[in-house]
Amino acid sequence: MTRNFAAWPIILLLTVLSLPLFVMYLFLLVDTFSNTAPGSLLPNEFTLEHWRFLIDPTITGDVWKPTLTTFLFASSMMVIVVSVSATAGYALSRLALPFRRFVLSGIMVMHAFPSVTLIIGVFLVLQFAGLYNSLTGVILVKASLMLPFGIWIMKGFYDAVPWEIEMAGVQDGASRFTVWRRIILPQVKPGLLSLALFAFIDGWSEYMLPRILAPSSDFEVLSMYLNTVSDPNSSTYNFNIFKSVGLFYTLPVLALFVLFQNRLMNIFGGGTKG
Amino acid sequence: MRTSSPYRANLLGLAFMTPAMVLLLGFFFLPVVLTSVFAFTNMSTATGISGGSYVVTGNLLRSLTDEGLDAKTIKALRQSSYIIDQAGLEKARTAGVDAKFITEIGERLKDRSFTSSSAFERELKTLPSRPTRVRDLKIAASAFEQSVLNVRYASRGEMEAALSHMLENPPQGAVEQIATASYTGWTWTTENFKNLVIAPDTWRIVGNTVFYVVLTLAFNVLVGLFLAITTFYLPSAGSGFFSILWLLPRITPVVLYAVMWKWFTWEDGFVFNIAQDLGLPAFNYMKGSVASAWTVVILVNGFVGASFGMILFSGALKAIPVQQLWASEVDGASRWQQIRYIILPHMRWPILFVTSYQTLSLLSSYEQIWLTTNGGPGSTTTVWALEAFKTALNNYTGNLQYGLGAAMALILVAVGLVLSIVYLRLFRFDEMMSKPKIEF
Amino acid sequence: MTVLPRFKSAILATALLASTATFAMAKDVTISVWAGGTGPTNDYRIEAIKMAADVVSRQAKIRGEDLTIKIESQAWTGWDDFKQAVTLAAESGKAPNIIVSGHEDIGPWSQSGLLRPIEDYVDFDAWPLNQLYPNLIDVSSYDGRIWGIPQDAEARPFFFSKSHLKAIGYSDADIEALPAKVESGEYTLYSMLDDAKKMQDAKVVEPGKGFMPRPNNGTDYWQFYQSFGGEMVDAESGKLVLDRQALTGMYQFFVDAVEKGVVPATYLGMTWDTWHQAVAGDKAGIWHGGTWHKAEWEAKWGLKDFFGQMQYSLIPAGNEKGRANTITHPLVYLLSTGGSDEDATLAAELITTASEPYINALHAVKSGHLAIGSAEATIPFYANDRWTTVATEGLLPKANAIPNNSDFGIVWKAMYKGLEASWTKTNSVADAVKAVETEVRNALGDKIVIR
Amino acid sequence: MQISINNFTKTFDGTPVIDDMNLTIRDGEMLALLGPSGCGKSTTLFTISGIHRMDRGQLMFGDRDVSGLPSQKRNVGVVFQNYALYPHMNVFENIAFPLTVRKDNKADIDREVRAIAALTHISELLERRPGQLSGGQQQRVALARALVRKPDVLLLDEPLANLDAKLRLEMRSEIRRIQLETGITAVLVTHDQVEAMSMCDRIAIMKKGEIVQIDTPADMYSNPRTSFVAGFLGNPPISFLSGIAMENSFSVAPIKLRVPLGVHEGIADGTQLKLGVRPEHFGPEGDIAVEGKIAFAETQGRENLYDVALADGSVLRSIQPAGRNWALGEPVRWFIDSKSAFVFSNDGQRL
Repeated sequence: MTRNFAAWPIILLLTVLSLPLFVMYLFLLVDTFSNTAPGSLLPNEFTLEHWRFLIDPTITGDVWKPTLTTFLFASSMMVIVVSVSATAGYALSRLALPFRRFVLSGIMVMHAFPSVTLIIGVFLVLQFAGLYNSLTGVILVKASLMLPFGIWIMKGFYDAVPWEIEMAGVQDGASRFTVWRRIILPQVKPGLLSLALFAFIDGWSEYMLPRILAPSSDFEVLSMYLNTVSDPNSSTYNFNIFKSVGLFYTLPVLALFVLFQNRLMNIFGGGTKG
Repeated sequence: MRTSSPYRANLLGLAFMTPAMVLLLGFFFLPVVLTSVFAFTNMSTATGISGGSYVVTGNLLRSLTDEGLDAKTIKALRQSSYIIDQAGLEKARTAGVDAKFITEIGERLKDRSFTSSSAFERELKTLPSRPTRVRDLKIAASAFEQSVLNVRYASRGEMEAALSHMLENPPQGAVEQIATASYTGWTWTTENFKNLVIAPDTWRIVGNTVFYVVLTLAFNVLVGLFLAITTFYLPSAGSGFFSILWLLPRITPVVLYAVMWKWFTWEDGFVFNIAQDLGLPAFNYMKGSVASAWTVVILVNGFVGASFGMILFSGALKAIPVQQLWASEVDGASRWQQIRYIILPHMRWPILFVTSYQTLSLLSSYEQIWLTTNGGPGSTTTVWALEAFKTALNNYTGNLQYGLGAAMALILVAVGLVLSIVYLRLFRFDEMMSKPKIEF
Repeated sequence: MTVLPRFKSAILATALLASTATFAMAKDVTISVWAGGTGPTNDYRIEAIKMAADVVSRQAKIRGEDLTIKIESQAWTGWDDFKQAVTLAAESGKAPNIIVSGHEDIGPWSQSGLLRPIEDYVDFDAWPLNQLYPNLIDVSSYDGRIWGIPQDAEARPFFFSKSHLKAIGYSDADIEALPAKVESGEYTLYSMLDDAKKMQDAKVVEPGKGFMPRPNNGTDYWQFYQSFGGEMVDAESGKLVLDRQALTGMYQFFVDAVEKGVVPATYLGMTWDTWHQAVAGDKAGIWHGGTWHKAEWEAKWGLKDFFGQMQYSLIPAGNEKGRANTITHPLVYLLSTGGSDEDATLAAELITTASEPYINALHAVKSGHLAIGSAEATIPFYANDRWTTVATEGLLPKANAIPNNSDFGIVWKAMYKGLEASWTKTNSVADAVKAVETEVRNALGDKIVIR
Repeated sequence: MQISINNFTKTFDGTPVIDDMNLTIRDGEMLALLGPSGCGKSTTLFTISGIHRMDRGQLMFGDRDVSGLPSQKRNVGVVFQNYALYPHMNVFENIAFPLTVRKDNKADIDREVRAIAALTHISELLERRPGQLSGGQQQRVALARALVRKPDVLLLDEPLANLDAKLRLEMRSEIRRIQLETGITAVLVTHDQVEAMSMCDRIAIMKKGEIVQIDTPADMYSNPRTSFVAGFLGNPPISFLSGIAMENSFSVAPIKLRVPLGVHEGIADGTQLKLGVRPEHFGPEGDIAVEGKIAFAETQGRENLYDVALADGSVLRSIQPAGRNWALGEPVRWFIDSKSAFVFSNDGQRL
């Protein structure tokens, strides 16, 4: 479909607009494997030295413990978000509930809420629950903050499943739970997968919450680790190492992203109507 | 013949909602309630969050003098003495002081009094069975102290009792006055909002916020639209490349993303070097001038947000019946005409949705600004959410003003709430709410 | 409102119970130390406590007790994160036993019940605390009680590039005489601006690098307030003071500096490394920093010959009302209310031991800080260091500190906001001063004297 | 099993859909609920199945009151309009599903499924997924799934609506065959009178939430109780003339048409009436002459279809065997078979 118009001006404009991103990500990659003379733009030697931090904890400190913590954080949060959204989204989409309208509009409002500004309140709740400065606490908070989004997305996917399938299940004598578990859940698998990916990526990248709610070095996640490495006041400060750590940090997310690009693009597949 | 209501709470539904409700109530609703409560307090680092205690300090006595409390009472409160009496010995015993030591104190120092702790402690050190640890000595000494000064009482009652004990015939209301003044915790106030209205800063930050939201939003929507449309027309290899590239900022951890921008715009950064080679003004663009700082802030956030628009718009584009596009091409429409008359009309709702959704998230976003310009240079790029965060939780001087910060957050909550309700109306929320069809 | 204290006490009780339980089980004690503003050059803030733990457990062993002390430490490079972490941790009863922070935190933290007065745990009449400089003890005191043990001290001097001074006509003798001229008030901040301008005109420094003040918020800016005659506390009433005239003079000074072109309007917010690079690399004309910066410059920024490259002095007076001055901003070891009394006692013992001159000198020399006590100043390791010695003798005695007052943070925040606003020209000087006045008056009422 | 619905009332969001309905479905019979969309036929079906709750009324399966029971406890088989097969299960699993949730043992399930598959002629499709089946095959699978647990009643919701014309014919007889073979009580919801007439023992015609008439297809056709029923049954449909009663005749004055009312004597002169004439009762033979012009002619092969426009503009429809073909615009003088014509009062009641 490119008959009535020449494509090149668009491509040119698109390229110009994308240039900053392209340059930033290209150099993120290039710099981790090379050295560049000061003041010059182009690298002049290939090296793996910036990746030595992976095996040598004296360079930037042990990177594997934060990696493990981050993984733990992101995956537990993902499990909570997906399972809670899968049930609540179904209830809101299909089951009779008191105040259903109110709850749904409430979730819609929270969905776009300045949640992080409520952090003092969140802190107090955690403190009451005895979960301040614990990984569990941050996981719960992060998962909760993501729930409105998750529930909303899942509700959209459930809404798209024909009622008749559900009715058929009920007619076949299955309880609502069995219907959900054996008939409806398989229909919204794409939604579950996209949400899981989104949640994982979001958890993997989270910075603020662990920093404020679990500042102890025991729970250091990669974002905090990276921030320490990137502190220009630290004596180990080296931009290329920082970029290597940054790339290392982003790799799992990039991999997921490349593998499941279409899924991510379809996160709104259940339809955010309007 | 039976009558029944068609809609009944479904037990499974309740069970399915419970985890979500618990989490949302706990980490959304409760924080909002707490924030609203805090907004009406003078809570800060100094007052603590969990409540205070009652303590009479030197500074307090000075300000009480200013308030006109009589000199005699002040003097009585200021005095601190150590009297070795039976009550003191008892107290020392319950405090766990070594029995032998107590006996020695009782024998050698009974009925003596000291006016300063150091004098008393020096005396204690001369006793043969004095404890080796300083702390034990101090504990022993404190048992004989006759003073309310610098003693923390957990409740008002205890403080008043202690005051009444210390003061002989205090003037009318003095005990209450002192007790009230001695409270270290937070108190209720509406000053936060008043101060926000008075402060000239407030309005500058409001201006910054509006500026930031409007421009970033415009960038998000326009670029998102542009990307969606161009990638729609490009061959799939090209469109795939560009959509991945533009999605990267969204999935890149914010810490890394911020520093990549630093590398790009910083002194000796990428743009800096190029500008220098070209003879253009080269400086730290992120912080070097107000205009360039704003540009960076808007680009940093805009590049993240554009992909959101792109995803939604692309989806909407794919939903346009292809026949319409073919038909228009057969009719000889140019690409621009096709966009203008066929594509854009289909984009009305997605654009409105992205606009409203992004307005809310931009209003409350500050992470990127915080990690890049940090509101600078000066406070020229400080937005409301960032200022609230800094006031409440993150400032150099360490005096975190939770109350004021909460008031600022509450205002943001209120604005968000109003906007959300407007949007819910706009998107005819009712239509999205079909009733459950299975009524059992 | 009634629920909160109950919760707090419940948490405290649990914390207490938990900590006594560990104490009773074995003589294995864990003492936690959190330090702010602590990078690689000043790691002895925490190391000293570890050394003290070693000493104390050896002492215990000799006494026949089996005591193992485990030190759990966490260091923050910045201050805002650190203070946030400490306050929040304290609120939830998880404060570390020992906190290393700026002395100005004593005010708010003692009021909120976050701190134990250290005077209840240590003996100031005994070694090594009896040799601490009395003015540092004063700095660690608030409201008549001593809350902390000074950990280090410093001064924040002005620095001049000797080569650039020469380029605009200074002789070696002139340079040698400069500190005295500053101290006497003959050489003012405005003379300094003129010199910076001359350096730029002479093309020995780039435009905008003639004068390079601290790139972000810090105690340093109160020095300029003092240069224009400002006082932070009313000596008589003990109340905070905001001196409008001094504030105006100070704001105006930076606006003038911008107008002269020796410092950019958007200067504030620059990163430290850019600053270090410029001043250590002799790219800047005149700047002010801290005594400890010398160590960093040598360790990280390639400074070879400090005394050959730089001249230092007090902060010059701004006008005839003001005086040449410098501010010391000691960090202090503080005891938190977290943990059991037993733990606090041990923590206090560790702090005391860490204040031993030999141990503290390690920190002082490594990080370029100044001694905290008279005995420490005589230790050869310290005394042989030329810089620490001259700074201790020439600068420290003239140094004063910012007040320990729970409300000082509010004034400080307002002062810096006003400075930013006038410096970047978002506000006129008069408006900025007015805004500061409004803000502190609203927040503090009659707890502050506005002159 | 006999199903009876007593005094059933249903309201959706304040809009009454069914008002005080009574209906009995005899054991083993196949009953059609026929009516235009929105008449409440699907609501009735879903109420029997246990998807909808009755606002008021009683539903009896035999002697059992099931009004308050959910679907799971009613033992009802339903075939949905879009078949509602489970897309992630193959045909076998789909059919077996009702039995697996009942936790039957594996061997039984296998036997039952294969038996029902044989009955519905889909034995060779068991391994396929629904997506790989044609519409007719999906229909059979849906039937098999509905029947496999031997329900008390089989409900069919527009089962043929999504099929093309040829398949529709085939499935019509197939469904009927299977229903007769199993002897199950069945309810068919449809808006297509042909389906209803061809498949069912009895038809209940519904309009605006009420059952207008319930009868066998033949009786219903030859003896409609209202003009609505008369209009709903028959293809091509019946045509109506408006007129008044005049001297025991139905009279349309402008065209001087008079049709004797016969048994319905004694209607006051001037009463507004409607005359319903089925196409097969209007043509070259009959007893009451009418003049008009051919306004529309359609050849259907064996028969031809004509619209005859009368002088006053009203139209009568006629169906004639092919042979003598009338041309468009040709003037004709045809006759109404007055004994087969239906006379309705103006509000539609048959007189």
